[in-house]
Amino acid sequence: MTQNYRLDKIGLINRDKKLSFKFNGKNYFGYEGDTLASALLANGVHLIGRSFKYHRPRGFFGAGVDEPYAIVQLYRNNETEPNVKTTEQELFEGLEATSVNCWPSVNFDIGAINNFLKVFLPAGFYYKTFMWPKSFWYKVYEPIIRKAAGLGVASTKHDKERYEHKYEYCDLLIAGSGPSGLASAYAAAKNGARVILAEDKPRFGGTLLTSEVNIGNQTGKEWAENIISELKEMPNVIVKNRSQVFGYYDHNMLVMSEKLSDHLPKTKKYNPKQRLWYIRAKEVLISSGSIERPLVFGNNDTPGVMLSSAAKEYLKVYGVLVGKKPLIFTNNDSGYETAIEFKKNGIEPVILDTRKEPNSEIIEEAKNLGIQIKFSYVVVAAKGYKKVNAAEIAKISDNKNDLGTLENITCDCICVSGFWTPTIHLASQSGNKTKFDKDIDAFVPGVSKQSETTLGAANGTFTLAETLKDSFNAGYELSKKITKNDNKISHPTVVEKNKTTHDKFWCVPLPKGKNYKRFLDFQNDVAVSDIEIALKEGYRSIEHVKRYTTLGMATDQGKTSNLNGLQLVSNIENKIVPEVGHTTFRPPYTPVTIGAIVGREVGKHSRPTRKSPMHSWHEKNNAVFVDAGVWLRPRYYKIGEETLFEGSKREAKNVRANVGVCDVTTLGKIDIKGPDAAELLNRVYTNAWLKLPVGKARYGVMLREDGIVMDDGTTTRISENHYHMTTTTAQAANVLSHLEYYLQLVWPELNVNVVSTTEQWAGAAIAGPKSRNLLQKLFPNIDASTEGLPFMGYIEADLFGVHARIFRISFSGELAYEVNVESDNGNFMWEKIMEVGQEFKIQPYGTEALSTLRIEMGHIAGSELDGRTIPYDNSLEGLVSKKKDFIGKRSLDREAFIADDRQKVVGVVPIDKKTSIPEGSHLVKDAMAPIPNPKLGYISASCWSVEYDNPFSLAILKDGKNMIGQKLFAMSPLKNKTIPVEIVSSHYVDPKGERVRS
Amino acid sequence: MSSISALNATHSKGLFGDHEGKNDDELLKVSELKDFLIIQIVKYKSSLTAIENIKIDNLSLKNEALNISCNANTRILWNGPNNWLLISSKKETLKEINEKLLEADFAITNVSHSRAIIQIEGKNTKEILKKGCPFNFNELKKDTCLNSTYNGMSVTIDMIDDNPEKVRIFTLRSFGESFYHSITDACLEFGYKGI
Amino acid sequence: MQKYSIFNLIKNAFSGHQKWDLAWKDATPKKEYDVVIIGGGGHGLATAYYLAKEHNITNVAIIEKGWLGGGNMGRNTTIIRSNYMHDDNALFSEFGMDLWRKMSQDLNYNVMFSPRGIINLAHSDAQMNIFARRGNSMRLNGIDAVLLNREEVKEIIPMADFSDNVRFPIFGGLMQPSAGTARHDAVAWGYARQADSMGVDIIQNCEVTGFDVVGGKIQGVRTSRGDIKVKKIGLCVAGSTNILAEKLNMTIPVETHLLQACVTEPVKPVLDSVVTFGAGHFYISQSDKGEMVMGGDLDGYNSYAQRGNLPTLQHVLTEGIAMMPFLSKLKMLRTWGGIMDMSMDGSPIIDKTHIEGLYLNCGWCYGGFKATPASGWTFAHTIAQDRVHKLNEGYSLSRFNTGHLLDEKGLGTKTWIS
Amino acid sequence: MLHIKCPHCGMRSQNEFSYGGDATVKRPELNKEISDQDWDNFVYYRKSLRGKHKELWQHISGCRQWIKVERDTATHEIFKTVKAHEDI
Repeated sequence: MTQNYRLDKIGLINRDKKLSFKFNGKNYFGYEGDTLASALLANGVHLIGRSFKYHRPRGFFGAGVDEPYAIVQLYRNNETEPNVKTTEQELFEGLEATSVNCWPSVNFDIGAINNFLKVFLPAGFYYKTFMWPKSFWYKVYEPIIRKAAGLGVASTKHDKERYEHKYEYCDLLIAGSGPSGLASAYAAAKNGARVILAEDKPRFGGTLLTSEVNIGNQTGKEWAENIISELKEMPNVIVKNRSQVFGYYDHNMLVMSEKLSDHLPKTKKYNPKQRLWYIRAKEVLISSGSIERPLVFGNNDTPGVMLSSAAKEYLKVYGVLVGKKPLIFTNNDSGYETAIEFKKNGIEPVILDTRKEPNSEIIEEAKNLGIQIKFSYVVVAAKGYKKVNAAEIAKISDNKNDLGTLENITCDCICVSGFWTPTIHLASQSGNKTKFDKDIDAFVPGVSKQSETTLGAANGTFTLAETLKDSFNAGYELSKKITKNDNKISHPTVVEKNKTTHDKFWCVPLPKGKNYKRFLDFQNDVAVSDIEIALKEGYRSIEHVKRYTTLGMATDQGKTSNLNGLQLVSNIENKIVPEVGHTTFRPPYTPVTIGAIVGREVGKHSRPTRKSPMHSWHEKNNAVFVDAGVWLRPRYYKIGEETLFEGSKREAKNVRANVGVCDVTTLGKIDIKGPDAAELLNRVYTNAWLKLPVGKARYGVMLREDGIVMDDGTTTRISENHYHMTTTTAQAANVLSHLEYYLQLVWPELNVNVVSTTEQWAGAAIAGPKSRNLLQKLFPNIDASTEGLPFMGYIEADLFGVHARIFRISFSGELAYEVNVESDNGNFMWEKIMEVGQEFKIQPYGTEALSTLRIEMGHIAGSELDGRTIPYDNSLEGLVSKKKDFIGKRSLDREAFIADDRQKVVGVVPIDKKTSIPEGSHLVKDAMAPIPNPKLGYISASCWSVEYDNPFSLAILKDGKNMIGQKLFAMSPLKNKTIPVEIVSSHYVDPKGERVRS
Repeated sequence: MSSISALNATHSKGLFGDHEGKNDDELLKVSELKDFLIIQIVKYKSSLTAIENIKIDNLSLKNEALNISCNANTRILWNGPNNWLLISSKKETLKEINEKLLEADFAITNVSHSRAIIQIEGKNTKEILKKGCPFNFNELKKDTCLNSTYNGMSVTIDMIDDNPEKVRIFTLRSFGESFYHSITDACLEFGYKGI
Repeated sequence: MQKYSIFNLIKNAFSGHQKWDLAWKDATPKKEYDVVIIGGGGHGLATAYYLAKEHNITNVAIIEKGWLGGGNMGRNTTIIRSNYMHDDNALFSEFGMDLWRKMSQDLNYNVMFSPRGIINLAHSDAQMNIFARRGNSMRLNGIDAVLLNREEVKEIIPMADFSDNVRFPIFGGLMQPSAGTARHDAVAWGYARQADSMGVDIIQNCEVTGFDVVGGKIQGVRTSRGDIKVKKIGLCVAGSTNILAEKLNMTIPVETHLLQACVTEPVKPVLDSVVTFGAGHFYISQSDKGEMVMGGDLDGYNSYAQRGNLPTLQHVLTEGIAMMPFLSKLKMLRTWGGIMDMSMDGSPIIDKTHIEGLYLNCGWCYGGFKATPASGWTFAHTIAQDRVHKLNEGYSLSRFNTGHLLDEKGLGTKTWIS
Repeated sequence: MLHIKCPHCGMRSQNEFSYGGDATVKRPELNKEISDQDWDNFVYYRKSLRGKHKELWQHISGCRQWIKVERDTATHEIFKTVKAHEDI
């Protein structure tokens, strides 16, 4: 096998290592160090895909991140990835790729019919049509358009790769390892600064790898290699290749994606595929270079038309000829460098230079080498469909308006150079106010908002000597500012060929009678004519132009098209470019894998899970868990094939009949200490707290300042100045912050410390008529009688050698106690309760049974405290003090809150006593009323009352207090249910609360 | 045994991750620490007591960020203004605290059971921290501490040593299993030994 | 005005598309108008259109500081729905759905309204119940809603995570089949084109610098392009409401916050519905171009920056992958931020103010885009008739004093704090 | 990601903090008569302007102290941070 377009002696690839790969099913080979693009070009493959809209053939345009269209579907290690840039994808053994956006094949693509219809498909055509008949848009037209759109195919398999993050800090972050990056990194590192040098390509050196220059008596490439190896050895320097700094965020935080494994056939086990670096830098040096601008002419999207710098890179880095009969079309000296490289490698290029009589060392050299140069010449159009086979060229008048006679010239590639566009993306993202530099016809960074400096070509400095001088200085000065060191190293001498000015020319006029498409945005098929239409129709702001035509909105985000687009708008609108302004640069500079942004928090670990000390016991005993915030709680303990309904009913019944135990560790616990603790509680809760005796608990409700219930729970006075507060599981963290807010900001005079002790204590609620007997057995030394431990009483005791806190509180409405022990002993406590409880027929119960118990008792919980209810809605009037002030009190007397027909919690029973009412049903007066049917309230919680063996629900009902005894309908249209119901008191079981006090 | 530590069911011993062909000193060592006395000490705003005069286990309370007072048994970590976290392997220290720190001046809260504690040791220890915690560890020295967050979980990090690096990380007990996963998962790349 | 149609498109093709009219004229301010709408976003443009169309008031100017449709109109995630629980929100939005359904024909501009359905995923029975409450309320209000179980969700979005390796399993979801998306820019342009054709002056690059208020009445507005006499002003500047309110010496129960969104590179169609994650803040749809359009939570602090920070997006995308793991391999192409008017109960304000002739339209939080037609329609009514319409009665400014709040999420005054 | 100087702990990343809104709002004193409008202003009404904004943050994964921060809402530049009891 030979590669027709690979040269023997030139390039940085490893010829000792052949790699085989497949493209569109055909086998090829390349070498280690190739990109997929260079390997394909070496094999003479130029047709890669089809464009977005017209399905025109697409080849390669660039050689790196700026590539607008050479993208493929990549297959690697049994996975596939869409829209991979061939110019960035390094070749590996066994790589497979296919074309995107063409069917049935890239060679014969049905979609190319759009190319013939293109006169009917100008910018914005879809806004003007597809409107009739009305329903056809989403039934017929849209599905067709959708199918045609989209590039590659997303795999819907779960991603098995690892992605990681790293937070790093440094003095100087340097983005780009070209001459300015290397020089500034070296100067700063030598001066003791912590430096991170990031390069997005596999090889360091940037343009030094391809330019014929001499630095300190070494070739540019040798100099770069030496600097890099020295930097790599320095402990204060991190050097990273395959690493793209893609975003510049606030407070000098930059984000970089490092590709660790994309160039390998398979990611090494335990290694990440990519790593995202969050880098906080004291100073940022942007040395991201520049991107060559295309020249615009007819059919300039034909495969074989490419950037002149890319052609040079393929030649010098990969030893690949992009063509054997190249035409170089340039408006500046850069094209000559490419031509000279061709010539040196035995290829005869022809140069078309738009300039009249330029002169410089490089032009001289080209002349001396005998290269054919045509001055004042332009390419009018590329010829050929799937590959350039000739060009239509013409002489152009001095004012660049008129073309001479059209001539044909045979060629197999057209290398274009329309001068250079500084890569100002990062600077602009940082808030830098960019300015237009007339000398280079491009924007350059202006005044910095953050600590950032742009150097070299990215700053519009295109000579090496100046670049190195600026960069050595910047590296030294900035590092000196940070490290206070003063080690200055001297600049090396530089030998480079001088260049002359470029021609302010970017678009070839159309010859008379020709209607060539001249493309600006290659992937999205935006041509000069599209911009003209947009402007003609009044879409004048550059943002309107962009949105109307989709200019610059493709996967390359307009890296090669935006500036030419601006030029065009400014020409037509008769404005200067800076008045037109550029569209906003936003991160990411280049697309970033979402997996990398997310990192390790995926799958089961997408959010942490909290577990109680008794979790293992629950697991072993067939608990079915439920998410409560990020906690896992047992919902019921499944016996055999029991359903949730059966299991929870069994558990609830057992509580009512015997005794049950429930893990309540997840309830928030806050330890409150200090001389003003009582006063704090008195201000936070709606009821009175100043007179709670030591050893007693009290139920409390706290509000937000807007009067809405925030949370409820019991608080116990452990000792004179020591309280133990409990909160709901959901609000625990918020309540702590809430207390800290008032203590630190609003009432700093209060001497109180609050600290979360949720995790310190494992909690078990034992409930049921036999709970006292059980308690007495667990704690033989206490007096468990109602006199010894009354309702809302608190004592401390010893549980088989373990210190325990006992609270006589109840959520289930039964006689109940809550036992707390320190968490390490939680499992011990639980096992003891189960062991000793055997004789009382104890069963553990989960949240579902707990819910049943509280509903039939009419105890409110999260579903009634839904962030919209006030205490009155929940029948908590008795807990709202009239005498004292508290948080949120002032809001309670608003008009809507005191309205006579204000909603209230009520009980709801189906008339047939059989049909369960689905939660979320609404209560209406008339089930047959026309829509919209006025809703009086909704079912907040439903259960099967184990006490009465019929369904029972709680509802929040308008004018609830006057509705008891009324007959309404509970409607759930979603479940197609209309249930006649009767409104009853919310306290369905034990309305006087005798059991808890028994 | 009645007492079960936070990571009892979670921590496993042995070699994990990319450990093959690596020397023992190249591997990270991950262990669970338990049975510490952990006391939060907060001086009330109104208290006029001078903390300079107080010594617990011969250690002083210093009101200075990142600061630790420590000896072989006890480490007193600065936890916030007038707020310390005392970690001690000597359970008797609690008695000393209760004697020396008056109830009128200090809120003393025992939180010994409320934390899961992981110790990591080895030359890549800071690399593990950097994978989930946004703090700048480059200049963090031996015997300093901080509160921060690791993959979204609040943590206290205590730099025990810097050669080789050794840290203790405290997180809330209920997060223990998730946190243990987060840390050991970060260690896989380097290979680690659960001890 | 030239009609847009396939015939005209073909006709124009033969003249090289040289004969299309301006979609709208770039007007210069006149000395006096009957009504000035401040804000050339979707709501402002729609208001002007309906003033002309429904109330025959055409001596109207829209004043826009930048370019029209350039605020949140051009930076949203294009979702259209009416899946609200509170009656005021539901009936208002459903009225809007009707306007959406006929908008392309009404405006003679294809806004690509695509009723592909929205699914809110639920991850627990408790959440299913909350959704049932909302869905039943919708149905009783005449809005379509379906409660899906896990299997039914799987049929519609099989690429969501139904595996065992999932933190928050999918229990089911609430779907509004008639909800969907539209091409946001087209909506602005379509309204602009029609308003312009009926005589409304669209004035871009014109900044309001002050107001003339005499005796509690609006007399005029001062702009960077001169003073304008006017008796009625509609303030329609979500994101900048506080800035203009300050010029009027008003304080409004609204804070300004940043919401980010992002898109992936385009891929072939894989997701047909709009889907939201129930265990956090994440929503996604696939545009006709193939891009996955995604958004989530606010950046979490007052901001006018129109640029966000990465940790918020990281957080949002974490939830995205938790919901649909295949997103992991796609690449984020573009991110942007919009500044939101976050009202204190999460619902908007469309009302008169204490200043005669000054009308307020603000507080749209995350939901401004879908409200465009209904907002414009009711605001036009409020301005033209000098009284609120029944549809926007609930959106009164006074509700923050009376307690008649419209808190869909039950988060109270801190909806905007993450 | 913002970088906020906690007046107690030093420079820390934003992920250690939670936001608490406008710092200029003063809660009315307890038991004090105030007008409905003043109360509603306290609960609901905020200036929320472009430019310098005085706001609260809690160093929730740090020292748990509430702090006051002066920040530009357009550029996110932070000018000053002070402790809870200090004026900003």
